[in-house]
Amino acid sequence: MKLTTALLGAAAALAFAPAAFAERGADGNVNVLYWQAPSILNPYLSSGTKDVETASLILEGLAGFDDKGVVFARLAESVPTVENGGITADLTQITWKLKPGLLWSDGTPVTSADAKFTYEYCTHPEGGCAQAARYEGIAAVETPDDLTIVINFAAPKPNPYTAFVGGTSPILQAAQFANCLGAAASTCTDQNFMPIGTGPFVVTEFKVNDTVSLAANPNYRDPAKPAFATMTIKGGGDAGAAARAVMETGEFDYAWNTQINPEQQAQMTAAGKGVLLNGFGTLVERIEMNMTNPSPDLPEGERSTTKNPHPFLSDINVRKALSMAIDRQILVDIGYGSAGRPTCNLVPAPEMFASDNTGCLTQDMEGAKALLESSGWVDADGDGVREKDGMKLKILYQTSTNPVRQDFQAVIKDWWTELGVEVELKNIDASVFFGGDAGNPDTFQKFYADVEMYANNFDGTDPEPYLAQYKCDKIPGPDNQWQGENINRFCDPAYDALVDELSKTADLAKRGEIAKKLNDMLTKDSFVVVALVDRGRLSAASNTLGGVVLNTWDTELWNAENWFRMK
Amino acid sequence: MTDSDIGVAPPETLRAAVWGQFRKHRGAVFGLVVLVLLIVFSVLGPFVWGPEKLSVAEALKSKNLGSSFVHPMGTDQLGRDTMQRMMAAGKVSLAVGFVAMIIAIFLGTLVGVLAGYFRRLDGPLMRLTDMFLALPLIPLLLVMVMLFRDKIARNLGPEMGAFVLIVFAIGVTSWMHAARIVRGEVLALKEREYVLASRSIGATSRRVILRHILPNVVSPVMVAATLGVAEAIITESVLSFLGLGFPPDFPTWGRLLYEGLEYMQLYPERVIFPGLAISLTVLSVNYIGDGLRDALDPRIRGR
Amino acid sequence: MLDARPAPVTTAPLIQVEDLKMHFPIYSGILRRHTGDVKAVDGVSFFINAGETLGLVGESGCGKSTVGRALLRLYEPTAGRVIIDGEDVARLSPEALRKKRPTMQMVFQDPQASLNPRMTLSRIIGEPLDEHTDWTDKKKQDWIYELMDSVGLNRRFANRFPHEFSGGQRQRIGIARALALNPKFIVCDEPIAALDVSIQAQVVNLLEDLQDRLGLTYLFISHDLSMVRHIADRVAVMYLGKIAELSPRDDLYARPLHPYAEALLSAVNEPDPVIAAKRRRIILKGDVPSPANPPLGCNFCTRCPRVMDICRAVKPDLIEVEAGRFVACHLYPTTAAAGSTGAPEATERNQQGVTR
Amino acid sequence: MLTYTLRRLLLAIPTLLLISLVIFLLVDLAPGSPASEIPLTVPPEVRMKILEALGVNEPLHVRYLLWLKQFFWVEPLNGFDSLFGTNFAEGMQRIISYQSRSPVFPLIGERLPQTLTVIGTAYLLGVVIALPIGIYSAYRQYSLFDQFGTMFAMIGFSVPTFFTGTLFIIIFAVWLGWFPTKYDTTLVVADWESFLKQLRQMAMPVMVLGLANAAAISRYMRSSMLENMGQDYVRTARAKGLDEQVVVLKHVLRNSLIPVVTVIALGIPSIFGGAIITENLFGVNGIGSALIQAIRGNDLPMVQTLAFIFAILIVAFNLIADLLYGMLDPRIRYD
Amino acid sequence: MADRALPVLEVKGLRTVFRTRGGEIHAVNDVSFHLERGELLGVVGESGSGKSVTMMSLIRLLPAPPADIRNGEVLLNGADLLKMTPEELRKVRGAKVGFVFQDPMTSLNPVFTIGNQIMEPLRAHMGMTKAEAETRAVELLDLVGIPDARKRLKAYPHQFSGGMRQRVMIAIALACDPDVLIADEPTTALDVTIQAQILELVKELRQKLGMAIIWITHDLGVIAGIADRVMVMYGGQVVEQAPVGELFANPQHPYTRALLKTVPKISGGREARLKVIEGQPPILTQALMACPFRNRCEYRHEACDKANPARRAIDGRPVGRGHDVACHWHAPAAQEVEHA
Repeated sequence: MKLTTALLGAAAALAFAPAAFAERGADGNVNVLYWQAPSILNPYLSSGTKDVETASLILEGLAGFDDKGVVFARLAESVPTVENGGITADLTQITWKLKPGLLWSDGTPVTSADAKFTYEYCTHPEGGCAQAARYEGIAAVETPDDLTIVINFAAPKPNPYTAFVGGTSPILQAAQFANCLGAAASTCTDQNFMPIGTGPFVVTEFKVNDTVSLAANPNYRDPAKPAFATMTIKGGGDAGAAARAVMETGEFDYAWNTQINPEQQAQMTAAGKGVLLNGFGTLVERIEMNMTNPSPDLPEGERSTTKNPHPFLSDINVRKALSMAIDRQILVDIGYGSAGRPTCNLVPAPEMFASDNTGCLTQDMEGAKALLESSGWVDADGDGVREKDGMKLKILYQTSTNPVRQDFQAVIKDWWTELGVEVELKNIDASVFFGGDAGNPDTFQKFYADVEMYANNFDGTDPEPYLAQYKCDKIPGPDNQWQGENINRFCDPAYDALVDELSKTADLAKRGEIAKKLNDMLTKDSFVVVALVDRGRLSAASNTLGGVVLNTWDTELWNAENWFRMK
Repeated sequence: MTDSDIGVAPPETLRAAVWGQFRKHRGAVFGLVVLVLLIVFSVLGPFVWGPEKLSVAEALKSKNLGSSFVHPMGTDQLGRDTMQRMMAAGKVSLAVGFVAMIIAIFLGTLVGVLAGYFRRLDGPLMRLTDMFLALPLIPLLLVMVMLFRDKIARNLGPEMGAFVLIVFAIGVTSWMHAARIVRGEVLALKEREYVLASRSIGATSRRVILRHILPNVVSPVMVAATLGVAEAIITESVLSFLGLGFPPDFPTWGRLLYEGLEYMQLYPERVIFPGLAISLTVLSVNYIGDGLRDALDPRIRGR
Repeated sequence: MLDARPAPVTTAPLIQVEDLKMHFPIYSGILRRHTGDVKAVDGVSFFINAGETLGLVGESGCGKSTVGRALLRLYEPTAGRVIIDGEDVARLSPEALRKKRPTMQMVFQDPQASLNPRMTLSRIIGEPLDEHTDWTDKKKQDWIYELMDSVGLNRRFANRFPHEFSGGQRQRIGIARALALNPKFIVCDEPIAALDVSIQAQVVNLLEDLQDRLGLTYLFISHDLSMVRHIADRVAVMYLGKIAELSPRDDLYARPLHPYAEALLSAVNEPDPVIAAKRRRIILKGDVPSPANPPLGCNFCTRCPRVMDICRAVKPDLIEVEAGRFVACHLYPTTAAAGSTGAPEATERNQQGVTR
Repeated sequence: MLTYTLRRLLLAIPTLLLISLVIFLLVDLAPGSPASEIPLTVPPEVRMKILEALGVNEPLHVRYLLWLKQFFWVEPLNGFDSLFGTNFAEGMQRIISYQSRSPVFPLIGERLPQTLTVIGTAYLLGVVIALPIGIYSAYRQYSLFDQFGTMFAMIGFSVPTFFTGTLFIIIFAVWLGWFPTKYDTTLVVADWESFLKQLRQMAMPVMVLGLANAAAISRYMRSSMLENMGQDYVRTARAKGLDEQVVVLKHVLRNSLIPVVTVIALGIPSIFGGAIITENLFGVNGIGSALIQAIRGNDLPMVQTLAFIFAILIVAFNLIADLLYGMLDPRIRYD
Repeated sequence: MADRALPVLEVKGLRTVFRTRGGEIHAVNDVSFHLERGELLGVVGESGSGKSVTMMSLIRLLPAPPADIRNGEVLLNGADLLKMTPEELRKVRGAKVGFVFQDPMTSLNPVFTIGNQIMEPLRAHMGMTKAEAETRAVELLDLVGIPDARKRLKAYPHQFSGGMRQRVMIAIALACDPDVLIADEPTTALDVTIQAQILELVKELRQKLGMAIIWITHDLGVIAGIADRVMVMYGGQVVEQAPVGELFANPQHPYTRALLKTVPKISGGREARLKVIEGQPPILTQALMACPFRNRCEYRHEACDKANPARRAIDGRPVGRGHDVACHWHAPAAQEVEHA
């Protein structure tokens, strides 16, 4: 597999670069391309990947996730666990110890007060903190001494590695952000653009939505790192152009998220200037089935609400048949190539949470047809569309605008038409589709369609909040301004009960079992979520750039301090 | 001067005269031939040409083919026959181009004539034109689509609805140039003696405009119309790209061009065919416009 | 159908113009204040009897065309009355005016510009019929043919376009259009100015024939004094928005009273080298002043060879100095103004074209 | 002329206010929402909080009036402050971008130079190419050159920049390797070498836009030249025994340029408006790419402000074009 | 006048054709004439008679295509203008031959100052410096009677009245002391009083400068007052040519006679009805094989349809030098209809 070779190559390179030889700043400049350019370098004010990842070069948390999804210590001396006593047995308290002697890039010492400040910063009610979820359930943050941070949870927290862990919740310098609490957050332009951090780089110049110029942090804790004296992160263009700039023209050393079609992947790889790195996380392209009736004939306020069940998608056989008619391998081949793999699961990773369900991977058109026949959906009038009790199988299939998704739509429409289902396609601009504007009929939450396709994943390695999205009380509707996450309006008391159980379970093995069960309830048991493709992350790295390890659990720049120029 | 026979038939009908002159314009005839070919290709083509319908898996086996006897323009990444898609796309693109152009020209002429002819309307209408020029196009289109897409789609069906909406959206956002040109022309025409003559007869403003002003602004309008077709076809592609256009399984030349971009290096024909089609349309419309302008002008026609 | 009509037996003239003013306002400044006027026509009075032709002569820019247009209310007059056949045209409501239009028509100067190049001859002539009648197409077409006959246009031309005709023929089209609604009064606005000499005569003869047959009344506007002499019964000489002299034709040409009329007549070229060599011409110096800023006194005082002091201070009124002869000049003092018997010769000649 | 200018400026105020209102409403009504940038992993409650902090939930008229005040009062004051080191604007809330949480004006100011150099050069290049083509096409009407020029212009009209841009990248960057595909906005032109580098990186965007501009302007130039070529004064000039060059390049050209110059002036706002697709394609951090990024991210204050600045420029250059016409054509006087 | 050595201009057998889509228009048909030094030759004819085209053909001012000078010689001081290279011809235009056009409103370039336009030929032909040219320009404006000349050099054409502009045009034409001045209907667009001013000016200038003038007009009145010799054109050819007095006293061609009769007079008896030349001028789509005037001629007979009459002298002097006419009709009959 390409992934392994890439990883091996990178690991080998790492091995041949003895730390003793390395010298900070010896390798000059490294050019990184984020085609969606960073617009702010404070991850608490923006949850955009581009912003969080760039900021992670400067700001660090106490710990991070490595490329396997395992928590490892950054500013902390070690990762606290129940075993080593860092976490209390009742799961309500976690105690972190800072490494001694840590300095901010301005030379002042890092203390536990900074962490406490960061907590206050993000939980301030007027601040609009984008990462507030990371601090949910925290009752108090205490700082018994300069190096100790104690986090008390209001209730037992089986997964305590949220606050201060990973690129999304780094520690801010209290001194710098002291005046930026709450509503004042957005007046602190200088702070947000040039935060003082502990990471390997510091910002020297920030051009919003365009270029971030960075230099090696003089006070970085490892005196030999980073190898690059400067780093430039450039934005603009699209994924194809970004891949081209690394793979074909060699202008850049690294390009983020170069999602291109398989033909282009092959062509650009052939140019020989770089490699495409891919790694799989939890991002799953799926079709969500609408369990409620989206008919425009219904009065406004009743469309796609639980008042009216869907006329035919509420029949599990229809949903199942639709899933069976899809050949997921073909989808991968036309859309993602090596950056995707067929899946039947909503939670494809990490391994301990991933169900082994592979039942959907082989297309079974005949089986699907038979299933519909047997459940009464037959094409009685010979127009090629099946019906039952006068209800025709006529589907509106919507998704956001994106070439791959449109190809998927075209292909799936073909299959479903063959199955005897009439399909109407619709694509909506992403900013509208994902905009969540309650006044707009075209958002994915409103779901004014029969089925819709998009991709979603979860932050970090723990799927609990992700799976909790399908609880009955998270159904979007007019009452909650369509803000719920239970997009397909699935509602099963047994599922809700199981989610509650998960939130109380600390034992990892047990958690895995419950999560798999929940996953199966949504997919192979009910087919309300029809998973299609486990989408990997595809990024491009120049052949001359060493030390790159693609990480799908944290930021891609997680180990930028280890990057170096291959001679 | 003494001629006794009454009711002599005209030497030739107006239509024949116009056609006679038009035929003399070599460029115009070339343009007409090309345009007719494009229309025939798009409208009649599917009846003549249609490779057998394959299942997805089958089709995928023959994806990204170059030109061949079976697929004269090759196939795309899903194994669909490009020629078939070009035909379907042509129907839509040509219709969008022409109808949107007609709307834009209609609006532009209307505003231009009103502003030029009625002094009192001049200021407000020209400010309106400025405003439309100054409006950010994309949000404007987004708002229009949001407000009307579902309503129109409900009445006309998704495809026709999208067509009406797109054509209307493009028309409404591209009339300003024509309005300015027409206004300038009307300001000059208004001072012509035959307009005065018509007023001295007691003709109403409406009649003066219809009879004397409009026919004489034909040539500048013709030029604006020519460019309008091209612009409409291209704008449509941008709209489709933004997800505001036709349903995704509804190819247009603009969309094919845009989709082909990704594959330009590997399969250049994917951009060449739609690009060529658009350029040929624009070029032919331009020449037809030239010829028509001459043919409609009795002064040139008489020569 | 075009039969002679008995001349109306009325005592009042068909056309009565009283103190007609046509000012075009000038706006200036940031707030577009009304800061002045171009006094194109500044208090003009005259009458025309039924069946008569009044010649209106003057140089370009003197306001003669404006008078013609204001008479037919193609411009909204600033002041004054224009009584045509008993109704004050200057004050008619738009609808009443529209109904009135058939009685008064116009023939324009430039036969090229006054015919829509995209309309056929029969549509051009038929346009007034479309506006004012609800005849059938057949009836209209018959009438159009008859009109064409009467102006000497071959019926075969009915479907041709204006550019296919010569200037004289075009002017015939314009005349046919004016005749379409059986008008009583026609303003001929320089109808022959753009034509060749040989064609001018054709058109003038046509106009005269039509007048004889149909009892038409003409206001014949022209700068060509020799043609006006031929066609007009009485002649008004305009200068800078005012009538300088209004006299019966023969009187005027035999003995012009106003110095301007005199100069104008003397400037006409004599197509006979013998006479031409003998004639003494009065060559006026300079140009006509701007109507936006006319001289304080007599409008002609800047160029008049016989200018007097009073001319620069007081505007002379148009008064009847002999039977039927009206002159606006201080050389012909009225009883009221007779106090100053200023010497007729000018004390100082101010001939500079005023270029304010 | 002065009063005319003042009058037009006065009239522009209500127009601009109306435009500002329409723009504001339009951008606000547009279906996108700033929340679309927030990943789906962020729970709805947090989402709501973020939006609240952005001020999205305030009533429309409050936001409009605030924005007006900020645009016309706070931002100019800030500009004054930064020029003269005063602090009148201290504590006043500026127009803040949703995306970067920083004042909009400095962001625009940061991007203006790139837009002006790249798009400006392209426009200039377009004009420089177009004028000779237009002139010669008209002088030799219906010649081979003229036919070719027509073809060139039509293709220029009909081929979108996203196409030419990509084509150029493949030819000049991938195959030939002459030019970089990405514009380095941090490059400081200090010496000959960096100047050359700047030229190289400008080459492609400038070519793409220059060609598109040249197509349109050459058509205008041609038709204007044709119109003047038949005028009487041209015959006079020839009768004077002037060189054909002088006749065409002095007498005809000067007159033909009058309408063309105003067309060119009317096009100048588009320089400031940037070129959305081209800038984005080549990574030029200009106004155009700012606008598209703001639209994609539903950064309403940024879109509103940019659109309004653009509107001001359009209105201003309308006026400038009119004034220019008056200056170039001695027959026209404004008063 | 014909006694002087060599005519300044001699035109022989000039033919000019316009090529249009509808075929060829034979605008100038075998025209020959000469111009003596210091002479004023009046050229009379209706629009379309070929008079302007003839004069513009002389210095090849017509746009080609569509104009095509087929034949002939144009000898200016013995040198054939039709055989000159464009560069040589350029040195004749404006320098040896000055041109004044009909419409002073459009014949001056609106965007350049009067001074600029006057100085152009001075600098092009006489190699003057700017200062010299300016001095000369002031002289010229003075000469044509424009007051305050130095100041008005900076004025633009639109700031001048029609009469003033025509004076400027004359100044430009006279700038390089041309041997020949061709005036193409220079007073037609002007008012009578202004026309009189210009005619007066030209008379004056002739006395002062003594150049030869060709004066094109359709107004016999103008000719009567100014010309030495008159050439009547019809249908693209010369139909009659005579000294001015002779022509008016003894017109030979039916067209000339008709023309003289149609003009109403300002003095003397007033005709009850104007004399009219019925019909329209011919359209010259083919080379004339018959008399161009025959369709409008009262004296038409068979010969007129068979051949286009050649010019023949009627006073014994060679054609072109005395009184000649192109008509099949015999002179004695002319006496019968001598104009009243």
